[in-house]
Amino acid sequence: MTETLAKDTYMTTAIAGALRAAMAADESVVVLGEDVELSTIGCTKGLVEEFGADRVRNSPISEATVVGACVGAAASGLRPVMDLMFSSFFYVAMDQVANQAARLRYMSGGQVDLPLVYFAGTGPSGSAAAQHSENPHPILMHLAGIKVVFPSSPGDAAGLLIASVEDPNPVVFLLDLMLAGAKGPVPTDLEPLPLGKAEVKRSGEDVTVVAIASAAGTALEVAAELEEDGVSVEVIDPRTLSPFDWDAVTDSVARTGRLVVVDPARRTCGAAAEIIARVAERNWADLKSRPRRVTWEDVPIPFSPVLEEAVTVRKDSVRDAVLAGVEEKGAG
Amino acid sequence: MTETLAKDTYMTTAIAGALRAAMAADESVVVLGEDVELSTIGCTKGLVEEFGADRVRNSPISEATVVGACVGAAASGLRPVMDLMFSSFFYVAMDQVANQAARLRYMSGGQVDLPLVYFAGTGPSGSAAAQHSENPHPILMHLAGIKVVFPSSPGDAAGLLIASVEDPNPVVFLLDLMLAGAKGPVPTDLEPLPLGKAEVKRSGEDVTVVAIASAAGTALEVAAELEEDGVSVEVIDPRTLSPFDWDAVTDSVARTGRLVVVDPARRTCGAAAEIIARVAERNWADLKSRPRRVTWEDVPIPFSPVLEEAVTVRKDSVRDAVLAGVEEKGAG
Amino acid sequence: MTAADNLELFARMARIRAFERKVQALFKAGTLPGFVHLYIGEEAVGVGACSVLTEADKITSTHRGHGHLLAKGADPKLMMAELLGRETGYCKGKGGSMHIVDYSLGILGANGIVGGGLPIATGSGMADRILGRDQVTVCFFGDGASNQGVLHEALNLSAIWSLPVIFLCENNHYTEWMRTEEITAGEIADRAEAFGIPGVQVDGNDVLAVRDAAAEAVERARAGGGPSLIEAETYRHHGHNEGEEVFSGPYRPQEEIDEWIARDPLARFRDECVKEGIATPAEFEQIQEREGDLIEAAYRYAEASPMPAPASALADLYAEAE
Amino acid sequence: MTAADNLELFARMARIRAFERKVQALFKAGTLPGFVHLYIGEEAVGVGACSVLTEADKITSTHRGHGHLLAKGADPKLMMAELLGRETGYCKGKGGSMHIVDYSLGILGANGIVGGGLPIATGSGMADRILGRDQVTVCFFGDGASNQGVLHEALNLSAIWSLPVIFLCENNHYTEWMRTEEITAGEIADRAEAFGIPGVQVDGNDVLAVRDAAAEAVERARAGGGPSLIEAETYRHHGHNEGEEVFSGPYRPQEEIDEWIARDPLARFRDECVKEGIATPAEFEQIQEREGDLIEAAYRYAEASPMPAPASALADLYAEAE
Ligand SMILES: Cc1ncc(C[n+]2csc(CCOP(=O)(O)OP(=O)(O)O)c2C)c(N)n1
Ligand SMILES: Cc1ncc(C[n+]2csc(CCOP(=O)(O)OP(=O)(O)O)c2C)c(N)n1
Ligand SMILES: [Mg+2]
Ligand SMILES: [Mg+2]
Repeated sequence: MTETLAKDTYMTTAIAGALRAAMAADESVVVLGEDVELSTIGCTKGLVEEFGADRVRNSPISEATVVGACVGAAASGLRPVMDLMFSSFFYVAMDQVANQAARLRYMSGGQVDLPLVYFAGTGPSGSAAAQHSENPHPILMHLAGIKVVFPSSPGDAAGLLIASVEDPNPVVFLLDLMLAGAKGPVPTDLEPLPLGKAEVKRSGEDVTVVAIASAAGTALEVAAELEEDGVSVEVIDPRTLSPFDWDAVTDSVARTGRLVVVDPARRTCGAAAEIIARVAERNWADLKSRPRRVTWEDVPIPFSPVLEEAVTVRKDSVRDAVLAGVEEKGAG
Repeated sequence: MTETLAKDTYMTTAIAGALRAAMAADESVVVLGEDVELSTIGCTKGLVEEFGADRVRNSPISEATVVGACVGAAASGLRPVMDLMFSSFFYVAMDQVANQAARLRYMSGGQVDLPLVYFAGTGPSGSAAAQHSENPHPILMHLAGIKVVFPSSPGDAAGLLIASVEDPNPVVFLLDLMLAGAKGPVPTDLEPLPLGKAEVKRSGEDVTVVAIASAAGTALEVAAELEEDGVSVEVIDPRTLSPFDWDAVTDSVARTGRLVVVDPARRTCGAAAEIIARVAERNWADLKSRPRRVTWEDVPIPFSPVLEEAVTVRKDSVRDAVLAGVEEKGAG
Repeated sequence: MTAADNLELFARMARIRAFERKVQALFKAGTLPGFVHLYIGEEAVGVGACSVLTEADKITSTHRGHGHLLAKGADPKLMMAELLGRETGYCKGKGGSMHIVDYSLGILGANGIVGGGLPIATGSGMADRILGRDQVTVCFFGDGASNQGVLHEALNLSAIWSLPVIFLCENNHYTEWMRTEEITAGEIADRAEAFGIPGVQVDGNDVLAVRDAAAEAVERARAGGGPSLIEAETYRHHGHNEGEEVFSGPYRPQEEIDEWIARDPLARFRDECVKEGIATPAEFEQIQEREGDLIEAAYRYAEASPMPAPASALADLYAEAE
Repeated sequence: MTAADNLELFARMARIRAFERKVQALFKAGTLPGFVHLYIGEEAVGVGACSVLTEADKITSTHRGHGHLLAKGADPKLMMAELLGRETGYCKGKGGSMHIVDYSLGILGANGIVGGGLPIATGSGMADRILGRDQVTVCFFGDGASNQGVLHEALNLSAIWSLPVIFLCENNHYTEWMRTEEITAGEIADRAEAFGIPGVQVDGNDVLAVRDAAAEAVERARAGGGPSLIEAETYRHHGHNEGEEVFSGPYRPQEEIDEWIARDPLARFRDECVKEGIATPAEFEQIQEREGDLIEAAYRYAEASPMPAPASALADLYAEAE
């Protein structure tokens, strides 16, 4: 294993570093999007100075066509990385994501590889309100044909971004904006982390908590607190949602017999629903209590801080769900 | 109750009749979309002759703007009904659906009603392939802010369409293209059927099958066959997916203790996942065997008939799932 | 135009300026949730255009919407309360800076999606046309938004249906931190021509010039003559959003900024009015003071208002059927 | 243009005609899955344009794509097998009529989404430009597609980046069953102007006229002169899709149909060639026969091919990383 670049690397810096490494390693990698030269989020900062205006290009506000252009470019020998800035803007370009990027390889009978990455900041970032706070991963998971990466730490983000750029398929890489200011260790010598591999962020015996992106940190805090109460919580971070590491979840629930899913997305037809359905299919006999989920409420993200907090994932809800699962008598 | 208009009314005719009734009842109802004058699916046929070109207007292929124009028009006193033809085209207009139609009322603090209906044929219709065969209901359910109607019979379609046009909220009304040629009774005196009310299409004791749109017919066939084998199947058709009649499902599973969901959509983060997650939350103690789902495979819909059949909902899969549920020993 | 009309135009610009200065101060003090895009420097566009509208006429606005809303008559108290996330705000705290609406004043909404208002304005015009009303809709959008495909679609739809919509492009030359001309082919006003729509360029820092162009377009629209495109050249004195410097660094030449500040729409209009004897400098100062007081009162109102109850987050998604 | 060049143009048009006639017969016989949009009457556009392309050049196509594909060199056997849903088809039966691609020939795909190819062609041009290749991309789209916003965006992007893309609008005057002029403001070719892109109209039933216009645009693109828009006026002899009559009834004046059939691109080009002594009527008949045989052979190949294994439906979604 490699030594760490720094113990305290920001998530955005880690991603920028990974992107720089990917561009240096492969000339066909290009970066485009609105303001990628100066970089609003910081993940493409400095790239134009290093790699030139041909490979790093500011694009107009034309998301549908730029997203679709990545498909045409990927089919023609480039490896585009497009920064969509906020994931809410995927909706503007959804046809080119859903009907084109996610379909062309399959519809062609596998004739073409489409190595491209759509990068976006995502989720609430503090009163950005409904049109700048979506988490689109459940929709992207449902589409099929697009890989979805949604990491929880700078180290994971860096390794997964390298792998995303190297992957021959369309990948949506999401940066949870709640983590934009988070820090963590990143290896100096960046290596790809495989897509489709979950990580057990904390081992435990009593209950499995599957927690996505920023929810992983919340789950870890809850786990640490509950240890003092004698509850042993295992925290699994899927890291990539498509492909999904179902075995990691199944194996864990087979041991713990209990499941709580923490998904920063609206409830209905979200990732938590899917994880619960799979566990019901695979781990029926293992389950000692009903599976539970902690998600956003089924409303748009409101503006006012008190309202935003009310509808998103709160630590106390996670704690309550874990305790309820542990305390519930086996049934079913 | 009213007498039936005809025992044998086509689904498309029923919808056309309901639309005609809605337009006659309220002058502010207008119909727009590509080819609504001649009507490719048949649901808007004859309307222009009856109501004139002001209220029935062919629109250019500009889905994003026409979908968005419905929002502006609904906020300004019209009740637009837009025909999108194939639901795959929602992706082209997704920003105006997801970021505007589904959000404006909430973001405004409830200042405005947006009485509008987006109508579309949906799902496979026989080798229409990946870009004309989507079923978008799981995505729409996840969005929140849009009601989703997806009926399984001409009578339900007619009553639910009346209610959709009368509803003060954005409604997506989906016509399962597998049912375009289906017939059934429709009351002469059309009355609205409430949105958010499921119907028990067949009562049974051993297992609850929740089956959406054309899958309801498949489930009823399976139920009839299994009766001979001594298995009593209850078939619930949700009819509207948002709002969803959770109580109808909960009550049924409380009696039968078994659940099979048949959802004509890709598996991951689909409606079936949500229904299973809710039942796990609400009916844990009732469940005698693991809940099961029969869905499409997680791939785009392929063209060739043999492939299309292989990835969509088949009767034998429904039958197998029901039997597996009944035969499985209680556990969990 | 009476003297009073002129002073009214100035007063409205002064109100916007005072509102935005207050918002800026609040942002700096860290007491404002979210992020804000200020309209300072562009006041003449919103005020000039809205000055020829009736209360029944409608507008759609943008992420940089405070000025449009105030120009159309929105209540600063309710706006400020919304910006502070209060229960008494226009949207009960659910919308915030980018989502303020007031349907009673024909304000169909600010919009966080660039270009998002173009289809909505088109539909508003469609309703007016079908219902036989003589209202018009002004659709504000930016130079950056002019590269969204919905502009093309909205122009086409408005043209074929002869809709009473005025597409008003505020060309402040920047799309966030990008010079718009580097990502935009040709002149924006020219994009109307292929659709048979009149397109004009106007000095967006000259409130009377904007007013005149808008008046012509509005008159045409009311008379059934269909849509128009107006491109108003202007400049934002501030950043794209407050606080951007930390990330963007400087990206506009200082001379450019200075040049445009020298053409400040308020100072310029005041000076012209003074020159023409419409009012004295002191009278203008009084107006500015009055508007400043109004905004301070709005702030006090907002500040004293309660935060919404957390449970209210679950309300307002759907309207109840009658 | 040698005589052989002329005959080659004719032969390719004849191949398309024969292919489409066969498809029509199969549809009528009920042996074709799904629905099809025939290119009969429009052959001169695809053939004229593709005749100036190299194999390395690329095209994007539409729902009415058979003609474009054959013009670019696609194998009728693999196309026919795809239309019949066979394992040996271009897409192993996964794509069908609207989704045929052949990347080895630069055919980036038919497309079931109207306007779907516009962004893809733009990206193809972007890749060529960045990678310094002198390839060009021809983006076929319909008059109906000209009202999609992505046209506006693609024109702008291609213009600012000077991309080697030729936007070729096949104006057959109908958008499904709607007369396009009733839903379209102005002339389509004029939509290029505001972006500083040359836009021309050309007789789409004259294969040499299309070829000339395409040659000029291709030359400009290869030389780094950026994009062009060509609007080719033509007509589809058949319905929007086969079998439409049942639903649509007649919606085009019979005189209009007759007029355009009298301008059939094949007969017209043949007659001109005969008049100029390039070949005899008998030679043209031979070509048509040869191409007809080729299509019959393609059909036999397709017919004899097996259906794909059901389990293959689960393959090909993702590429394996090396
Ligand atoms: C669809 C979409 N894409 C990108 C953004 C991010 N964004 C917000 S404002 C802006 C620039 C808009 O420029 P312009 O239209 O000129 O308006 P200005 O800010 O100059 O007033 C961008 C890119 C957005 N909000 N929506
Ligand atoms: C986004 C989208 N909207 C609508 C359709 C349905 N549709 C298929 S072809 C067509 C008409 C296309 O007209 P045009 O571009 O002129 O092509 P033509 O059929 O005349 O060749 C329509 C509306 C579609 N396939 N995709
Ligand atoms: Mg601007
Ligand atoms: Mg056409």
